[in-house]
Amino acid sequence: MTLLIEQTLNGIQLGLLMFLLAAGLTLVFGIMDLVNLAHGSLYMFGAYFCASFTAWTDSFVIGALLALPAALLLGVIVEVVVARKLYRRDHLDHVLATFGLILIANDLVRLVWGPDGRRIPLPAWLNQPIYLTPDLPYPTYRFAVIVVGAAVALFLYWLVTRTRTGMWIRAGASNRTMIGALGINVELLFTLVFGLGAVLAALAGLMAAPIVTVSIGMGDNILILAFVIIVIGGIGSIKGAFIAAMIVGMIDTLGRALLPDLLKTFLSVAAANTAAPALSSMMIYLLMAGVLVWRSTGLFGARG
Amino acid sequence: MAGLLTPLTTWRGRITALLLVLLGLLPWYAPWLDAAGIISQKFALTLMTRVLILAIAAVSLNLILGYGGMVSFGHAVYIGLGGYTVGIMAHHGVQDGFLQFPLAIGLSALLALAIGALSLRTRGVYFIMLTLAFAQLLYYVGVGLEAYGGDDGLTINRRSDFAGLLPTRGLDKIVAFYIVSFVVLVLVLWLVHRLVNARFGMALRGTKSNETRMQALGFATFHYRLAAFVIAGAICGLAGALLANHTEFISPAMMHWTRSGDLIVMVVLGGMGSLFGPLYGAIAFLLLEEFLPSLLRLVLTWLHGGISAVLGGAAIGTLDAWLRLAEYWQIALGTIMILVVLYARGGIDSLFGRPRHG
Amino acid sequence: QQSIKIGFISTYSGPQASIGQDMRRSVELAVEHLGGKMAGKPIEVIYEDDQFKPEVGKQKSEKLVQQDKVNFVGGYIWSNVLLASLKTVTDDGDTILISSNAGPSQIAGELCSPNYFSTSWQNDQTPSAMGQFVQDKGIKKVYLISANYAAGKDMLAGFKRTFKGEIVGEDLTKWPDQLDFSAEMSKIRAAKPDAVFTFFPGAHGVQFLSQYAQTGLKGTIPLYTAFVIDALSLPQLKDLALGVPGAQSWVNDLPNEQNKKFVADFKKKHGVYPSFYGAQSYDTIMLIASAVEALKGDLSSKDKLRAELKKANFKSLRGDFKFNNNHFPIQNFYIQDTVKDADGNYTLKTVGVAMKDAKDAYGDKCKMK
Amino acid sequence: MLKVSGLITAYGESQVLFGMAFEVGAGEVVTLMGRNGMGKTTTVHSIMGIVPPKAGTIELGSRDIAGLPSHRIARLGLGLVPEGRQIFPNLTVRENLVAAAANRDARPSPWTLPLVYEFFPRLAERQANMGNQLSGGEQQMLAIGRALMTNPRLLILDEATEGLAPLIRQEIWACLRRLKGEGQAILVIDKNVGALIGLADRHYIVEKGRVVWDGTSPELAADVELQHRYLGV
Amino acid sequence: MAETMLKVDSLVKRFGGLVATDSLSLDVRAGEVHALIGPNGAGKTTLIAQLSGFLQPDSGRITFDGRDITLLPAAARVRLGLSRSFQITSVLRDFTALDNVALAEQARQGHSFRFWRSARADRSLRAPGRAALEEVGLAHRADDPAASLSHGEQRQLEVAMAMACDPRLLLLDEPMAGMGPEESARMVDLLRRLRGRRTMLLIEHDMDAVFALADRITVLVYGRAIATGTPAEIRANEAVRTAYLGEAESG
Ligand SMILES: Nc1ncnc2c1ncn2[C@@H]1O[C@H](COP(=O)(O)OP(=O)(O)OP(=O)(O)O)[C@@H](O)[C@H]1O
Ligand SMILES: Nc1ncnc2c1ncn2[C@@H]1O[C@H](COP(=O)(O)OP(=O)(O)OP(=O)(O)O)[C@@H](O)[C@H]1O
Ligand SMILES: [Mg+2]
Ligand SMILES: [Mg+2]
Repeated sequence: MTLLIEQTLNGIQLGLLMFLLAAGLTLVFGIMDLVNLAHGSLYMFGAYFCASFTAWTDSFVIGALLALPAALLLGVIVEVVVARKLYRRDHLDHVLATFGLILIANDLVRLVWGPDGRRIPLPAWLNQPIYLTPDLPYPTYRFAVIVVGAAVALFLYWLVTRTRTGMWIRAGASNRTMIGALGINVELLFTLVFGLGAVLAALAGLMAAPIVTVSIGMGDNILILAFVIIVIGGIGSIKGAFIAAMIVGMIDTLGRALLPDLLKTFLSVAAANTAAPALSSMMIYLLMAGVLVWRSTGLFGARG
Repeated sequence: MAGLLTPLTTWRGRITALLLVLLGLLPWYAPWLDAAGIISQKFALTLMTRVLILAIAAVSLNLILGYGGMVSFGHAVYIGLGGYTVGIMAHHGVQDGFLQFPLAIGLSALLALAIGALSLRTRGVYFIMLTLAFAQLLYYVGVGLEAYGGDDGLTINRRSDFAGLLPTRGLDKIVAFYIVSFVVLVLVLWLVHRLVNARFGMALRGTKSNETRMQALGFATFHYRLAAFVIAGAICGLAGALLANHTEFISPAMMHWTRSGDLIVMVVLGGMGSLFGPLYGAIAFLLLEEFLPSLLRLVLTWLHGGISAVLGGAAIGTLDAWLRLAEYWQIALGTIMILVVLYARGGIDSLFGRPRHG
Repeated sequence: QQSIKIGFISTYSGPQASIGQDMRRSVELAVEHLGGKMAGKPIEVIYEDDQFKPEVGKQKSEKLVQQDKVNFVGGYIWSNVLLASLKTVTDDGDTILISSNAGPSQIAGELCSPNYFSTSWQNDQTPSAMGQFVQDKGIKKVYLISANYAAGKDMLAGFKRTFKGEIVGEDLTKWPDQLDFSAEMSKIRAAKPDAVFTFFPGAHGVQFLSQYAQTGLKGTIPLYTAFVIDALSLPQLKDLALGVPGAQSWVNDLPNEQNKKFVADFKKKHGVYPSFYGAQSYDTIMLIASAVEALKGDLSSKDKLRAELKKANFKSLRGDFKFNNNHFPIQNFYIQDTVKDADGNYTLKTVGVAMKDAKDAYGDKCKMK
Repeated sequence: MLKVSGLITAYGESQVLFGMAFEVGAGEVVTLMGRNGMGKTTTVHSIMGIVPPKAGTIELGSRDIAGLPSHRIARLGLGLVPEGRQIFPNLTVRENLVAAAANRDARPSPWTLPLVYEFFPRLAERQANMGNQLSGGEQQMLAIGRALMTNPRLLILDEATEGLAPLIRQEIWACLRRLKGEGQAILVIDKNVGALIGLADRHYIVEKGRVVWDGTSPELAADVELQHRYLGV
Repeated sequence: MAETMLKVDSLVKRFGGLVATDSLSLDVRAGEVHALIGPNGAGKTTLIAQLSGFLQPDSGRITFDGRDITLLPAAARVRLGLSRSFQITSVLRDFTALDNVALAEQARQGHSFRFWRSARADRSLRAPGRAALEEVGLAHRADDPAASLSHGEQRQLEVAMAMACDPRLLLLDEPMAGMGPEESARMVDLLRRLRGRRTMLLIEHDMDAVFALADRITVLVYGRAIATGTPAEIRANEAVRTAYLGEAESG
């Protein structure tokens, strides 16, 4: 029973971690309608910035706080130099250009930080487990992830659905010409939003870093996962992305926890042992395929 | 074959024709290149065989992506299936190419039919991700096939045998296989050309442009899209069968999503919805990957020489340190891609002048 | 004057580039130690990046063999890259391939080739050594966890070959993109094993160990590893690695002369310790040198060359070793532990011999005598 | 107030405007008329900075606005009801209006959400609908409401009554008349020549990218031959 | 009395709380021009969408030529001879005007699973295409991409495509909207010539056109038909005047 509670907590935590990864992408892709494959690179830069600043200041918290403005700056530069020329283009042009950005980012990181990865050591107070019950320790840092993830979710929801800025972003994504003709400086607006996307990516990167460690290309695989989440949730819906992340986190965790035993009830032990890991790798794709075959625009999506 | 080449009166047509002639005659002038010390004959042929095969896959992707607006992010799965068909049959001692190839093509078509039937209900990014999902499922099946090496893959001991028509050893084998690949590529280009300009192609392209309208005109758009999807899958399966023969090795990496991504990059880089675009794209992408580091090294040596002559050698570091920079050639590759997107709308193909509309 | 041409394939870009860098540095050091010459002929090493992809590795191998016409191809970190490239080099090219790391069982068995040599090990051996060690310690219940790909499965199989106690749980995790091991950690805690054996290469090992500590398992349940802790991961792992043993056929403190020189020179030049990847790469060059010297630089006869290589008549960093019939080394496997050196850097130390003169298990499947 | 002269605009290679010139005085209602494809919309787009002109001047007040980015132009007080509605499909009706709200001249009695709803009760009923879930006419109402919400100095209506029911159309003419009474300057493009003659002060007839006739309402009303030749009525 | 070609039986379509089509029943007789008018948002386009198969009704029945087509997909209905135009222009923007109508002709002929012969060289498609453009007055723009046509010209193309399908029942959703006065007049003329040859269900807010063309008029308000009758009857109907027409327009 405690095991089940613990695994549920693990699932929630993984879900929120994945929401963090997907949050910036929801903003930039789901709402601004820019397919930014380099989102994963911004995530990586966030982690590297944080690693360097943490090493420099000897404090993870200060390091993290310094990494965010650095990421904003980077995001603004990328927007001005490349991304802003892409908004009016086809999604596939976005893909090609931002794929180029990934290549540049990975080699740039190698050039600057070298090929070795980094581990960000946590301060002692975040590093110990908390005992939920005497025999159920839970890592403190995971609670921090849960809190930050939930806060980001609320902030984004408020920004996009409750503010005029949010309306302009959505309007600008569907019809740039017209939003300009209403007197709104789309160019500036989009630069800032892209910058915010970069900050969110970096935040995800630096929050994940103590768990997954910092390495070149760390954002590339995550990117697919983030896309999976916002697609399951329905593009453009923050609520959807949040719920999808929780579902994926839960199914993934519980699947890994329970699948082998489940399979053993009707397969031989050896067969179960080979089938379980294969199935759990496929799990999120099966989930996505199932959702999309059932509802062609994700759980909460309106447009394609 | 008439009509395959855009008229030779345009630059575009001439460049394309020249390219095809250069590719077609490679086996005959490769020894000359070798003698001149430019590139070894064997390597030139092996490398270009790979380029041609991936170009076939890219052309097939372009049929659905460029003409049909269906961005399949799982197209490499057919390369994988085609390859595994050949590999697994060979593993069990069935070497007959007349069995292997039709089966590879047929199975790929079937798989495309299944994936297409499920995915084509969705649009846009949902479609992209759904095709990705199915490809990933197959990828993990490949990883799980321990009997065939799991993710380590499987070495193919003997290539497909076409009634003993193809040489099996040495240079002859390489030359023959190059020619086979080239002929297949040309046939595929011709097929796609006919297809997209026929009524079927017009219906397909119309569906890309405005599906609702096409339905209102009475086209059962789903059927056209599905048919194109299956044809593309079959062609790509053929490319997979060729590729397995070329590398004499199969592994799930053939169908990893990054390979599907590479195919998309080739198509977009070369020019979507243009017949020869994917060919240009495949050539550019694969040759850049192969030669960009060497090219950079040349440029760096030259720059270093120039600058050190002006500033004095000590000031700017050793040539060796400079040459190390060539290790970061992907920065250059990335930059090239971005420049193509920003300044050559319509990919490489558009550099040779836009075709008349359509 | 003709040079001795060696192609060296490894991963120099992407997440795994630090391995490639370490191998390359070691090769450069070997060439330096040889004075840039073998049998009086200059050595030319051509490095090619496999980008961690089998097809690219294969294409680069083709380039080395067909275009650069090298005499030897060395390197290869990954089994799948090696398997993809094997035929191009050994059959089509009739060139000598010396693996500096990867050692898939197929090549030790049915795919073995007279043109193929290894200066590393066969994949099963290292975990088997660890299994032996755990067995010898009298540990009864072990939980196994590894990455779900071919090498990861080999590792568990290798461990089980020598460990005879009870396996209370076994997890293969999603590869390569598992974010988080908390579900597995919870299962480990619930299974209450006496020890955990794990295999995760590179960044994933660091990730696993730090989560092991974060969840409070470290210090509660002892952890035994293969290929998790090495000179490349230590600077990141630091104290996380303390008290976590690993198995290896080479450790940086092995007490022979050539090894002392190698480690000292490497440290002087790069400021860090070399890893076993580097040591095996160094050995690759030295093995080649021994054969070339013996033939006085005349490589025209492939048969003579193979015969010389087969003798393994060189001073390996592991001390001398012999080749098995399938051209894999017959060598010792050691247990290593993490310590701090005089400057306060973390490094590895030999704490025992797990297996002496170990032969891999696939020699009989190889048709070569 | 708005003075356009010598305007030349092209889409890529094909030139569409050939020295377009006209004026709108303060508080004046002016129309552009002409057959399909003559360049009326292009003129509007040039003024708004959506398709920047190749040559010519566009003076707003005393300032030349040709070549400014369109958001700057809009902020100087131009409000556009674009051809083909162009409402934001992914915003609700309410959001479409709120996103546009502005009162840059600090007018004492500006258009506000309640006022727009009062004018188009149908929009109030559908306020939670997404833009793309509206009927064509409702979208048109929304486009007009949205332009009003910016409280412009010069209101530009490009085929603003397309697809509106006769009753609503009449209400819109009445509203424009009322706005005119309040001193609002308006530029109208519309096919209802009859209604325009009743409403506008002056008219310009556009043919192949230039003005071929201009005059007052009575002059236009009187010249049946002219109406027939250029407008087909 | 001519036979009924299209029969709509207590059709219902809801969008959330809104009933866009409220148990609507309607007959269109063979050969007539039947106009459908009503305030904005009355549910006219929604009805067309259900008739043409782009929306599924919640309940009710649609019969065409005695055949129940309620569940038939859109494309299949076109093949039965029922085609529509769109209120919000929907053309193939990257195709030339001629390609647009040629595709309509291709659809009419069937046989689109032809994989080999070039379609652009096919005179049996191009010639009828040109004729269709000619009819709406767009022949001079045949080779321009549809995206570069002005709004009014796209509206003309829109109608040309619907007609090129050569349907027996033509559903026209505000064909005159966006056209200038001259083009509108030309369109009225064209429709008048087609009258008798084709059955038409015409939605239009241009009352001059409606009264000039329609044999019968149905008035829709809030998804319900409040009146059906001849133009004269409708003009005289007080309820219609207050709900829709207002005072007669000048011009
Ligand atoms: N995006 C475009 N690209 C190329 N040509 C265009 C484009 N938009 C309009 N044109 C051309 O410019 C000319 C003028 O178009 P414009 O839209 O200004 O006409 P208009 O007078 O507003 O007509 P309408 O009454 O039909 O709206 C037309 O011939 C049209 O084909
Ligand atoms: N997808 C939808 N979701 C919700 N409401 C919708 C949707 N589509 C249409 N509506 C609503 O249904 C009603 C009927 O719309 P419809 O387009 O049929 O009107 P119409 O009679 O054609 O009006 P108009 O003359 O303005 O074109 C409108 O109030 C509209 O807002
Ligand atoms: Mg216009
Ligand atoms: Mg309507």
